[in-house]
Formats: sequence, C-alpha cells, structure tokens
Amino acid sequence: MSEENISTGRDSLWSKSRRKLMRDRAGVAAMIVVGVYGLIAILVYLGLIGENWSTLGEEGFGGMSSEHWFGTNINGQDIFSRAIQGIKTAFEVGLVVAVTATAIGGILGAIAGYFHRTIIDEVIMWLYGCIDAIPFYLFVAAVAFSLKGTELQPWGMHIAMIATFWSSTCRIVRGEVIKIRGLEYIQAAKAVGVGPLTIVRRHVMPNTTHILLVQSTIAFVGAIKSEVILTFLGLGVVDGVSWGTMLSESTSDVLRGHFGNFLGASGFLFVLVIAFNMFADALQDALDPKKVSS
Amino acid sequence: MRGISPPRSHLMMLFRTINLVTCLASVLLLTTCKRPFSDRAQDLSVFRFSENGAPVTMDPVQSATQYANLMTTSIYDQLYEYKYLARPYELKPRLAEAMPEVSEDGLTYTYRIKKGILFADNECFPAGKGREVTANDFVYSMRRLFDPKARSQGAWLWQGKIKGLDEWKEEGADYSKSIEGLKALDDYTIQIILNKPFPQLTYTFAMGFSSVTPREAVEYYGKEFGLNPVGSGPYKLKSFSTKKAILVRNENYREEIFSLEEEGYDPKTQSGFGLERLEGKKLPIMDTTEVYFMEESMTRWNSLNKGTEIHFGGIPTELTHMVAEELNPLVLKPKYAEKFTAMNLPDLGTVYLYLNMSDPKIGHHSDPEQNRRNLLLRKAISAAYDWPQRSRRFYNGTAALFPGTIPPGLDGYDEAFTPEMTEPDYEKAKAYLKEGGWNADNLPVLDYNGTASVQNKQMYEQFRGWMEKIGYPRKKIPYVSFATFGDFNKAVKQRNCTLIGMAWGLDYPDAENVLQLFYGPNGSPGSNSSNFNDPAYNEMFEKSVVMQPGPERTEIYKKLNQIIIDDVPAVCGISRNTPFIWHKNVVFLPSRNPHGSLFKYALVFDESDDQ
Amino acid sequence: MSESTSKPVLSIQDLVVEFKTEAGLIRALDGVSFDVQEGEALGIVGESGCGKSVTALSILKLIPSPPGRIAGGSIKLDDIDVVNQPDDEMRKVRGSLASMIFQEPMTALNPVFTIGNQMVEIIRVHQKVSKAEAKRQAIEMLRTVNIESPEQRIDQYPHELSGGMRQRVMIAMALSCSPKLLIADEPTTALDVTVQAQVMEEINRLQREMNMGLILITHDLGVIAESCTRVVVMYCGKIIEMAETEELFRNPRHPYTRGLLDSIPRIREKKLETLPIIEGMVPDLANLPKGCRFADRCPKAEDHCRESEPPLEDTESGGKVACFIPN
Amino acid sequence: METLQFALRKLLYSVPLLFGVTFISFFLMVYHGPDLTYTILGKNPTPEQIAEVHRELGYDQPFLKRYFLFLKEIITFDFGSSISSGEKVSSILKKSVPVSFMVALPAFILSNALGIILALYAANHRGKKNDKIIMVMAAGGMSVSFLMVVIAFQIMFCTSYGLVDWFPVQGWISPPPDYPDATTGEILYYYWYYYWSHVTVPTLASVFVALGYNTRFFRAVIVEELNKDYVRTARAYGVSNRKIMIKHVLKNALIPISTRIIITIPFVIIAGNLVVEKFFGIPGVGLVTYDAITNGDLPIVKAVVTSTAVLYVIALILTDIVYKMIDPRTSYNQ
Repeated sequence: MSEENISTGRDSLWSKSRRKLMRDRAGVAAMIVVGVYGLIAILVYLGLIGENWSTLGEEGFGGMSSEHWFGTNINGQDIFSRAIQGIKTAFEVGLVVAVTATAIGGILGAIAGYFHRTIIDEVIMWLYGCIDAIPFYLFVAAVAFSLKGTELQPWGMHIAMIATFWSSTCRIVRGEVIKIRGLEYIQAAKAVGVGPLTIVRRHVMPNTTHILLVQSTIAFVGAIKSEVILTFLGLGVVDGVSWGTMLSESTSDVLRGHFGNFLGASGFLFVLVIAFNMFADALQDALDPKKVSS
Repeated sequence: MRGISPPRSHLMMLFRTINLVTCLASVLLLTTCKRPFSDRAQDLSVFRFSENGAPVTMDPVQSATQYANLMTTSIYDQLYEYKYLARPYELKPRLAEAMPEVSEDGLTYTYRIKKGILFADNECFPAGKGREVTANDFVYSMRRLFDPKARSQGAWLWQGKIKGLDEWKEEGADYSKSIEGLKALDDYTIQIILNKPFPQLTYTFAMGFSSVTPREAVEYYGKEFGLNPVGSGPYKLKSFSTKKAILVRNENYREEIFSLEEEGYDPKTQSGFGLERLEGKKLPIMDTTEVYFMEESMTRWNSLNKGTEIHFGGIPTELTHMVAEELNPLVLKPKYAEKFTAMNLPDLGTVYLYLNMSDPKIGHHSDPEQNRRNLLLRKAISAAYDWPQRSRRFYNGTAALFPGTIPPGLDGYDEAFTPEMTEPDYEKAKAYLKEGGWNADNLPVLDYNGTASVQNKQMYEQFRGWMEKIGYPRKKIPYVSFATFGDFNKAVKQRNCTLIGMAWGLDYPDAENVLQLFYGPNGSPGSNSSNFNDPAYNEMFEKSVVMQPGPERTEIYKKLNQIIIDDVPAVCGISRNTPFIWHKNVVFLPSRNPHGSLFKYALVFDESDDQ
Repeated sequence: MSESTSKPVLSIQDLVVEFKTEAGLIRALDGVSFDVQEGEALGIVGESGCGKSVTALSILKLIPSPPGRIAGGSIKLDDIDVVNQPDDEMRKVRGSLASMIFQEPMTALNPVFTIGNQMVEIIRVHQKVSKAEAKRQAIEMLRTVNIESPEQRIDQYPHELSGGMRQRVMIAMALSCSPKLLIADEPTTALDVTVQAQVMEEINRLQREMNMGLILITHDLGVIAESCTRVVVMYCGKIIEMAETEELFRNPRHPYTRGLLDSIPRIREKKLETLPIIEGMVPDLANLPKGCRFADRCPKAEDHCRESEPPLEDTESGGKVACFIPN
Repeated sequence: METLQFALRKLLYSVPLLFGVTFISFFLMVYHGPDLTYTILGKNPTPEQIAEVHRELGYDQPFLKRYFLFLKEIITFDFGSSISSGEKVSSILKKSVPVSFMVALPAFILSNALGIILALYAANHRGKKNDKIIMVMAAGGMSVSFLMVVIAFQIMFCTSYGLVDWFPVQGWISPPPDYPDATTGEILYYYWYYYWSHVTVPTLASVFVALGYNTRFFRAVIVEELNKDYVRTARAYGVSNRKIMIKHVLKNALIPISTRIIITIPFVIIAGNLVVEKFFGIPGVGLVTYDAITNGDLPIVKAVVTSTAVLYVIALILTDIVYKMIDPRTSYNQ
C-alpha cells in the first residue's frame, strides 16, 4: 500500500483528508495528547523514566508529596511511576491487539467480500457469527485457560482480544469490498484478465485503508479498556504494572480511604481514551468523503 | 422541541425530567428507608452466624474446608470433639463413651460408643424414624473414605495406617468384605488395628471426615447426598443454598448439659465473653442456627451492622483502622464497643513461601558444589524475607511471627524463639549470595506462583522488592498467576512451580501435621509441596511419628524444625490472626479448624433482662 | 407583469440565504426577488447548485438550520411574513397555503407507512376531521390525480407502487389541502420519459383547475416551455434573467440563458450537429469572482465584467436581466 | 403462520452456527479447560486418586468421543449435575439466571430508554449547542472504564468518603430471616428493599457507561433517518416536528435500534454482567459461569454456552422478524 499504488485521484483525497484533519482543532489537540502518551511509552520502554515503580517504600499508603505525586500504594511503591509504566503497558496491549486484529479482520474481510457468494465467504461469515455468539469475557477466560502451560501463556489476553476484535473489521471490510467489487472499473479489470490478487492489492486494499485506520483506532481503545476489566477478573496483565492492576488494587484501597491508585490510573486512562476517541472521530470525519460538516 | 424557542430550556427540561425520576426513585427509597423487620422484637431462638466462604457439599468425606467441617461437625457425630473452651485444644469423647483403650504396642485401639444414640428422623429410614447409631455405622463411614466412588478428600489421613483398609480399596472397595484392622466387635465396640503406631489417630476421629454416616442416607440420596446430610449431631439441615444454610435442632439429640469446667473454661482469659451464662444449659441452646455464607467481607460487615440480620461476622481488613482502637489485642472504638464484642482469633496454621527443592535451580542438586550454592541462595532469600513488614501491611500487624514450621503453642515449639528472629537482615543475605558466588548475571530466574488475586500480587511485589534490595534483578522474579486455587494447586502438585506462597491449616493440634509437610515420601502430589527430601530429616520424622507424646518426641520435633530453618525448603513463618466481631447479646467463642461443632454452644439472650 | 392587478400569492424580496460550511460562510442565495401571482406558473431554471432548490425550501422555511439560515430579505406568502414566522405557525402554512412536490418519489415517501396513513396524517394536520373522513378525502384526492381503484391503493406501501404512481400520490398529498401555491421541485426528473409527460400534464391540469400559483423548478427548458408563463433563470445564487416564457425563448438576453437554450437538442433539425456547450465550470460559491459571476465562462465578457457585478435591470420587453452587455 | 415458517427455516439455517459455537466452546473451555481434579481431591491427593478422578470425569477419553458426548447432551438438553457440588445444572441455572436478569434489567431498560430520549433530543437539535453538549458528554462516558465508574460510584454512594453512605458495598438479597410470624407483605417488602439497595449502584454505573455508547449510536441512526427525503416531505406538508420524530423517524430508526437491543438480550439473560456480579458480589449466572470456567465445572459451562448460543440464534431470528414487521419492503420469502 505504498504511495505509488495510489492513483493521483486518491492521492488528492488523502491530502484533502489530511487538510481536513488539520483543520479540526479538537482532533489536532487529541493527536498531540496521544503523541505525548506515545512518547512517554517509548521513554518508559527504553527504561529512561518511571524505573522506580517496583521499589518498596518504608511505609505503605503514603500521601501525595513532591516526591510521590500520587502518593504510594500498600507496598510503599510510587504510584506516579506505576501509572507511567501503565502507559507503556497500555500501548503495548493496544498496539498489538489493534494492529493484529485489524490486519486479520481486513484480510479475511477482503477475501470474504471478494469471494462473495462462495463457500469461502460463507465460512468466514460463519466464523465471526460464532465468535459473536459467545459472551466476550467468558471467551477470553476460555482462551486464557486453553493457553495455560504453553509458551503463549503471557499473551493469552492479547490473543483472546484479537480473536474477538477482528470480527467487526472483517464485517465492515467485507461489506465495502462487496460494494467495490460491483464497481465498473473492477469488472473491467476482471474482463481484461487481471488476476484476483492484483485486483485485491491494487484496487480493493487502497479503497479500504480508511476503514482499517478507523477500525484500528477503535480496537486500540477497546483493547486498553478491556485490559482493565480483564485484569480485574484475573485474566489480564500478569507481570509488570497496568492501569488494570492499579484499579484492581484500588478497589480495596478506596475503602481504606486511599485514592492514589484510583486517581492515578483512572486519570491517565481517561485522558488517553478520550483523546484517542476524539482522534478517531476526527480521523473518521476526515476520511469520510461523503461527510460534510454537520 | 421547536428550534425557535431558547434551546437551553429544553435541555434543562430534559435534565429536570431525568433528575425528577432519579429523585423520585431515591425518595421512594429514602422515605421508605425503614429496614425490613427492624421494628421486630429480636427473635431469641435463632443464632445467625456468618462465614466468609460456603461449603460446596456437606458430604463428610469431602469436608476438607473449614466451612464444610463446621457444618458436618454440627450435623454429624464424630467419636471425639474438642473441648469448647480449652486452649490449647483438648479432646473429649463425643459419640465415644470414653478415651480409647490402646494396646501396649500402640497398634490396637478399642473405641466404645454411647448406647441409645439416634440418627435424626429422615425419609431415608424405614417409616422416616431415625434408628440407633451402631459401631457398624462408624466402620461403614471409614470405609467410605477409601471408596473411590465417594471422591474422598480425607483418606490421606489414614493412608497406609489401618491394617487392610488400603488393600480393601485396591480390591474394588467391596463393602461385603471384611477388613482386619477396621471392625465392629459388637454394636457398640469398634476395634482398629494399625500397621504402625499412629498416636494422632484419636485426633483424626474428631474431624468432620470421620463423621458417622448412615449407609441408608448415602444410598437413598445418591449424588445429592452431600446436599442432604443425615446425622446424629445436635442439628439437622433444614435448607441449604450457596448463600445460606438453616440448621434446626435435632429432636432425637441426646441429653447434653453444658459445664464450664468440663469445657476447660479459663476465667483469666475468657471472662469477658459472658460464657458463664451457659452453665447448666441443655445443648444445643438455640433451636435454630442460620449460617450465612458471605464471601465478600464488606457484605458481611454491612450485614452485621444492620441490626440482627447476622449476629456474628468479621472485620474487613480495609476497615480495621476505622473500627478498632487497638489491634493487638483487639480493642474496639467506643462507638463499636457499645454494640459488639470482638477478638483476634489466631489461626491454627502457618503461612509459607515454599521453595521447590526438586527444582535444580534452587533446590537439591546432585553436584555438591551447586547444592551448596543453592543452599546459600535459599538462605539469602530467607534472610531478606521481611515477615514483620508482611504482617504490618497485610495482616494488620497482628500475626504471630516465629522461625520454623511449628507455630507457638504446639508441642515442639522452641520457647527460645522470638518474633525478632524473623526480621530481615539484608547484609547477611548479601553475604550469603557473595559466599555462594551469586551475582546479578548468574542468579537463576525464579518464578513466583500464586492465584490472580490482588493481594497475592501485592505480596509478590513486596517479595520482589525485598529481593531487589539484595541485588536480585527485577526481571528474574516473574509472576505466574493462576485463576483459581485448583489450577494453582495442580501446578504445585505437578512440581511446576519454583516459589509457592501457600498456607497450611492444621488438621489436628500436633506438630506432626506440619512436620509431615517436609517428609520426603510426601512429595507432590502429596502435601510436601517443597518436595524437600533429606535423608536425616526423613529418618528422624519416621521415628517421631510412631512415638507417643513426651519429652523425647518434643526434642525430635525441635530438631526437625531446626533442619527446616537451616535448610530452608520453605521460608517461614507466620500465623495469622483474624479479627472476629459479634453482637453484645450473643455468647459465642469463635474457634478454628479443626475445632468444629461450635453452634450448639451459641446463646442469644435478651439484654433487657439484665437491667 | 401583465397581471399586476391581481394580488401576488408569493412575493420574495432581496432574499439572502447563507450556509456555514467547512470552507467558510457561503451565500447560497444572494438578493433574490420575484413574485408569483394567483394561477400563475413560474419556472425556475439553472444548473444544479445555482440556488433553485434553496429558493424553494426557503419559501416554506425548510432550510436545514444549522448550517443554513435566512440572512436577509423577506418572503411574503399570501400576507404571511415567512422569515419572521415562528416555526409552529409556519407549520400550519406548509401543505395548506403552500405545498411542495419533490424530485424523488422513491424516497420522498416514508417507506414504512401506507400511503393512506401518510395522506390521512397530512389532512388531519390541517383540518379537524375524523380519521374516516380524512381517509374519504384522501381517496377522493387519489381519484382526482387519476389513480385507478384508489380504495385499494390507499392501503398499499410506497414500494408497491410504480414511480409515476408514487409521484401522483405525492401530488395528491400536496394538493390535499388545496394550497394557493404549489412548488414542484424537479417533479419529473426521476421518472421514465413516458411517464414524465403524463405527470406534468396532471400538474398543469390541477394548477389550472384549482387556480394555484405554481413554481416549477427544473433544469429542463422544454418542460418550462410547455407549462410556464414566466421564467426565472438563476446562476450562482442570483437571478440573472427573468422574462415571459415566450419572450425568453425567442430573445434570451443573458449570454448564459442563450447558452442554456443552445444546448437543447432540436429534434426538428434533420441532421445531428454537435451541440454547443457552455465552456468552463460553475465557480465555487465560497470563492466567487469579484465581478460578474458568469464572466469566466462568458464568450462576450469584457474587462469591466470582471470588475463589478451587473445589477438586475428591467428590459424593454418587460423582463429583467443582469448583464452589462445583454443581447 | 408465515412468521413461524420463516422462524423455523431460519432456525434450520442456524444449525451450522450452533454447531460452530458449541465446537469452539468445547475446544476451548472443555477440552483445554482447567482440570477440576485437584479441586475435588483437596490438599493431599495420591496419584491413584488423580487417575481415578480423571477416568471418572472422562478427561482420559479421546477428543471426538468427548465432543460427541457433548453433542448428545446438547440434543437432550440435559447437562447433568455440577461436578463440584453434585447439584443439578438446571437447578443452578434456575437460581442464578433470574438474579442476573433482575440485576441487569433496570440498567438495560434505562440505558436504552434514556439513550433513545437523549439521541432524539440531540438529533433534533443537531449542530446546536445542546447537541454538542450531549455528544461531548457521551464521548466522556465512552472514555471511562467500567471499573473506574464502579469504583467511583462505590466511593460516592457506599462509603463515608463519598456523597452519601446509603448503599451496601457488596452483596445480594440474603434469604429473609426466618420469623415464623412474618407476613407476606413484610417479606415482599424485605425483597423490595434489599433489591433496590443492591441494584441501585450497579444500575447507575451500568447506565453511566452504556449511555454514551447508546446515545451516540442512536443519534447516528436517527440523524441518518432525519436526512432522508421523507422527513423533508413530511415537514413540507406541515407535519409537526414532534410527530416526525416520534412517528416517522423513530419507526424507521427502530430497525437498527431494535436489532442492537434484541441482540444484547441473550447476553443480558444468560451471560449476565460478569463485572457487575463480581464487583458487587452478586450470585448471578455470569459469576457462576465464570467460576465454572475457571474451575473446570464442565456441565455448567456446557449448559450456559449452549443456552447462550440458542438464545442468540433466537434473538437473530427475532431481529429478522421485527425487521420484517417494521419494514414492509422485506418479505418472508426473501
């Protein structure tokens, strides 16, 4: 999907979208916030900041201070550092799930749409129909369990989310591809003997990119939010810290009157998710050629 | 909904409507805020007890949990029981007439049971009338523990100990065959012949596992026998759900009168509980005992505070500082002291961090040099382990701290031990590591295993923090989590875990029960989760188990305990205290597994009578 | 302005309608003025986007707001000041005093209600009658627009009718409360050619019979020629020419009008020649040129055409034109 | 009759779906699920006992044989008894399903009803300030984690740190105390009182979280309808705004709205709201199932998965029927 593959007509659509996005002030602000988070995630990943998240303090449940901005937890660990660590975890979960799920959904959706009304389409539709019929959390629990004892165990949560998140992308891409497939120029390309793979690559893929982009932002947010719940249920992040582990800890903290974990984790989570949601909205507006400002 | 009028008012109207609805709802709730049954005079014939977990079944052979044991010991008779008030725990006859007659060689035990004891009336009996309990019922019940169909959780207690019983199981558990070591000599006499001496045998007959069960009931109820228990105890089960069980007086129950002296009353430590009121009362005192199973500590606490919804509960750890003036010993704040009585109940058990000795990274090693280095590593871990901090942060600072595996109060505990001995010494730990040539690069990866609960993870982080202090790289102590205890247990039983945080509750008050945890042949899937296998320890342990209590055995126990401390197959130890709390007009003294059959002593009295 | 004695049923003065878009504020209508007399049929022509439909919607105050808004001028509908009329007063006007027929009979009817249901609803909005009476009126109205067996048709759903039939239903609905003004916005564009004439004939017949004012919006000059007495030509939100139909066809003043007329294929001519087209593109409403809006495409444009906008001025033949160099 | 035929035909078509769901569930939850043996056997099992229980529970059987046994259970709809308690699965579900349903119901109704009301309002004022306020609030609501809301609401309504300390932190209606002279009224009041005291905070939290999503979705659907030509037509003929909204737009919008609502019903009835149940300690079917999955109590897992799948298929059919009822353009023969 490099630039060369995209015709000049599309190219102008892309640059138009970019211009549209840049004009959306809320969208730009959201993008900056997401960018800052991403930067922090990289710094944490490189071990440059937030490294003292595991150091025990002398006394537990310290209040807010210049040293500990959000106070300390039961183990006297610095909650701010842990919240920062949580950014890294969130990006890791979000990126892995979003990229993989959208890729799988996009590919399967394109295949299903292209082979519309064949057995391949039926099988793919059947597959996501089945996944949709199983309650999400039970499915995740089941996936997590079936991976117990294998090398994939630490990735159980990711795999479970990917296994459920691809279906919505697949459904949308399939619909779009069915529409594109009916278009005249594709029919023409087919008539002159262009192979199906070339058609998918040259015509179908570029026309569904905006869907994939938007879907991956949705999956990113979905993954981050699901992580919190899954960790609370004991199915999520095992090693390290995540906002999910912090919120889980906070359930008993708040009854003792300590709100550091809760405020730290939920503050960081809320800002990231709302920024990402706004960014996704702006992206959707910018990429939708039909949409005029409401 | 018109565009032209000021839009604000519409939004306001919308919100006002929503507001109104919620207000109405809450007003409805508030004005009718009268608690149900709050105007009712207290029902003085019901004791409402609560537990923080529910039994899955009340089949005696599966009564491994404290919750199940409490139920089975109230519904069924065992041969013996613990005195209500004696601390440390002391046995007294229950269904048995007296303490057993033991042969010289300590292998043959004769138990005589009381005559005229009836099972509770139940439809499984002819005409629904409970028949007399005989020695054969006991024999049947013991066999059932070894019957694979019954899925017993308690057979291990007697495994290999009663002559012919294991063979009987292997030959297909045919109830028509006789067993040499387990016989009813007549309707009221039981004879047990052991393969080797087992001085704790009589203790095991106070456990819920050894409840006397009528065969008719097992056969009549089949799979659902566990939900339809039939016994000869003070209570019978009226109804059961995972949230609540109702026990009502067994009308067929024998005449049993409470006596402070017989129950081992100690006025020095037990005078504040109103136990004197019980003197001379016929047991069970209350017609009905309702047991509420409330897993969530906050639910239980709320319920306790709602008046008489429950009489007895616990103080959630999150709230102890709000409720208690002092924690050790427990003193309530005046606001609560007006309404409640409370005490810290020590656990009869200990908490460990097992180090899997079958893991060559850290445990036994065929290469003596590596073996030595591993020992130093274990010693370093033990030296860095901060039990007092663990107690402060997770157990309100009230836990009993001691080195070794034998908790204070048991025969074999070294009186010279002090809690200070469990304090960490990081310098010493580092020295051990240095001595063993360990450094950040060559230290092995140690997986820490536990269930996925928040508290377990916090304890893990605390442990990792201690290890960081002695220079252990953070990444080398990963957490392996399990969604349930069963799953965790499976991994432990399959020797897949390196560091294992676990607790052990004693089955009877004898140090043998904790020392067997390190006896080599008991290795996983047996109870020896550390898979410690030391020939010297094994030999000494084998010697001790066949000994009758006495100074000689005490000495051996102390030596065994010292081996555990020196070889560090487990980092120990701590014994938790749980704060319990109950209404002022209730006379009840909580106790711990294996002490069951507590409900029959409970009394709810009318406070106004006192004034 | 021959019938200047009779009262105009519609009078628009200097109407300005603005839309907020991403490209900024645009003027969809910029100073539009015209009258419609009782019983008169007025045609509005122009390319798409010239403001024809906006004009129609403004008359009934149906401009979607936001983003649109009537920014100036006045609309008098039979003495009612539309611009300042509160919305629910305006509601009473719609369908009864002035009514409208839309282009797409496929989508303009609600697919999930029977046509009877929708007609009855409209009748009952404007008249206090029982359901049964409203239904009787609806059947009567369907009969008036020449729908066969209206008693059965009335219980059918829109998708069960043909395109022409649906448009007749629309007409019946529009006329069910005998409006004084009927606005027909491209009423035949979406129909089969064979049906177009029938429907147009129906509209004309009813307009005459009911003596309504009619505004016929179309880009098809042929339709105008057959149905309208007067024509308004719009370009980029402005009226550029207004004249009696015959006069306009015979002698178009504005170069744009001329261009439009030239692009009509003339069937009578034996040989098919390449039709002349108007060169260039309609300017973007957000970036209008300084002078005449048509200047860039105008074959006759001179320098001053690009400097200032020509005003709409009376012509000697009684029409109006906005051009510095009219024919 | 036509509807029934249609439903039956649809049901027949959904057999592959049911098959797939049960197969996936079987593969993940049953075949690869946790091993209950160690829970059953307590702290000190012997290898022989482990082997015995394995045999008895059928863990040692080959995959296909176990799957066919499962299929047989599905067809007879008899899943036997819970392995851990011996209680009949049907009786476990009979107890827990109504609890879940009662917990989820108020939130389900409120979040959808309020969602539709707010969406109608916002759509009606689309582009104006109030619409924007509502949409920003919806975006905010969508950006909080359910866990955050639950914890925050718990602080606000259930602890002395918050606004009011009215509601219990956790729990569910315990059986009423056994007063022999309690009147029916008193007992009903008992249930009524504790029902609301346990269900209010979960409901508020669930509504808070779901409302953003619902409003946004419903608004999008309604706005799309509002842009349709028939709305302009109705307006041009003087139909009032209110009537356009309530009658014309809503009926058309009801197609996607009802699809969304109906599809969630099986999950409300059977799957329960696991997070609510776990956090508030409510013994609903979500928690029961979750415990069964994590423990490996297979009969319960099988029963719940099968029932959910069947209900899901029924819901799918129901949406089709509703679709056909609302939209005359589609017929049963298509």
